[in-house]
Amino acid sequence: MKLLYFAWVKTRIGLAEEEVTPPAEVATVGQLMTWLAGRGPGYAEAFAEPERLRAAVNQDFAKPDATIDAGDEVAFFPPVTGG
Amino acid sequence: MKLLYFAWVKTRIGLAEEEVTPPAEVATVGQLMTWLAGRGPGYAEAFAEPERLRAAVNQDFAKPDATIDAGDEVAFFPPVTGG
Amino acid sequence: MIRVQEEDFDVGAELAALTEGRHEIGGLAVFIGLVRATVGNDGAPADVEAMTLEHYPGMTEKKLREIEQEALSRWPLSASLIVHRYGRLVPGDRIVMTACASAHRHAAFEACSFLMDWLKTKAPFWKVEEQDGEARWVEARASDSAAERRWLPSDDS
Amino acid sequence: MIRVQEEDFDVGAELAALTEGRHEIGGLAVFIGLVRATVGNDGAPADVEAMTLEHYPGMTEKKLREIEQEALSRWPLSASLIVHRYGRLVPGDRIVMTACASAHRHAAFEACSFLMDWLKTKAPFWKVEEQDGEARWVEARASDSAAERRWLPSDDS
Repeated sequence: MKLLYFAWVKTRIGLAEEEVTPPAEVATVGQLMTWLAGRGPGYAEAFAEPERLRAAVNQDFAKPDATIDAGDEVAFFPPVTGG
Repeated sequence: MKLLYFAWVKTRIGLAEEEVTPPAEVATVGQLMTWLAGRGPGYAEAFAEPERLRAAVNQDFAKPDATIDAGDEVAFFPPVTGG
Repeated sequence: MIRVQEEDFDVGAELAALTEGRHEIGGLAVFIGLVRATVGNDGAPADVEAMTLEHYPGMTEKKLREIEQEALSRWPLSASLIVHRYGRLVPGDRIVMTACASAHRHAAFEACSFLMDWLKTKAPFWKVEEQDGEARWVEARASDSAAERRWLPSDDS
Repeated sequence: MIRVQEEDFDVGAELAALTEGRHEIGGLAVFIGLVRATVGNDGAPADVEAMTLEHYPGMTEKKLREIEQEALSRWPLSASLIVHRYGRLVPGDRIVMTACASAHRHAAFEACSFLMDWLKTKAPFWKVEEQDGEARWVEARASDSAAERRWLPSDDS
């Protein structure tokens, strides 16, 4: 699974992207966030307030209950500020 | 009194502008239209349907009951189509 | 700022001049009116060869200034511009541009739309279209009067 | 048409290309977003030195295409354009332009306003402002979410 981080999520984690293989019980975006939060202090800080984060699965916005698969591209970021 | 004609009012009358001295009882835009309609066939045709015409007195839109004075600039034209 | 002119205008240059050094401006709404090749206002697919805009010099400038002032009094604009051409134009030619700059985009959009609506019914221009050698005066549209009334206070309409 | 690019764009040239030879177009509504010198979204009079736009390559293009398609499905447009920049910009720089061409001006205005409202909440861009050597991420605004909801069917809001 390819993960991408943007804006302050990226700066807190210290990575723009990475490949991960979460355990099989991580089946949704929300479960992935909980799992990632346990990977280290930067992750814990980035995912401390999940309600401040947004996610995309395969380049479409996704809610925490959206399901994820091993081959997905999943991105985490703050609410967008386009335009 | 200076009169100006625009669009098909001008082409029917055959004049873009002229100086006129209407009789003293011509005190409003509407009365001026009636008086002008009697000045010849082009005028009669131009003022045949007064409801299709608009007027301006001293470069502001004016209704038929607007009063006019000897020194005024009065214009007659169809509804405008700006923009 | 308002201008009435026979010659064409350069949209990019006009906008650059309007916003030059004005770093409080966050958004610029612009409208550009072009000569259509379809006859009249109903969009019938017949070819217009040219359109000539006649206007009332003096009154035109006065009305454009009044329309611009009305927009400036209704919305928090940093800058505004109306450029309106007259004379003979062919399909594709620019007729008019309105631009409104504001810190806030909805104010800029509304003010720009307002300028166009009021220009249609309050600026003394008349259009004559040429088709197959015939000249035809373009009639005012009821929909333009309706659009103008959108901006009146409700107790005034 | 949509484009995502680091370099500046030429508004006049973009509009000329959009309408070239399209003689059914009567009106062109355009919005240009500029970097403001005021911090954040509240317009406080403090100086922003620069703003850097980060985006999500791939998803950005996908979302811009979807937003444009939505506008094309809702209004009778002859042409449309979204150009959005990324990278480091300074006050006065152009960030984005949207343009909608239509035979009818109200359709062009509404569609152009819609594009901007949806870009604010659906295009994956993030802005970081530099002030006195400090970098600060710009937060999304509640007013932008409200503006996005203007365009939802009433049973969906």
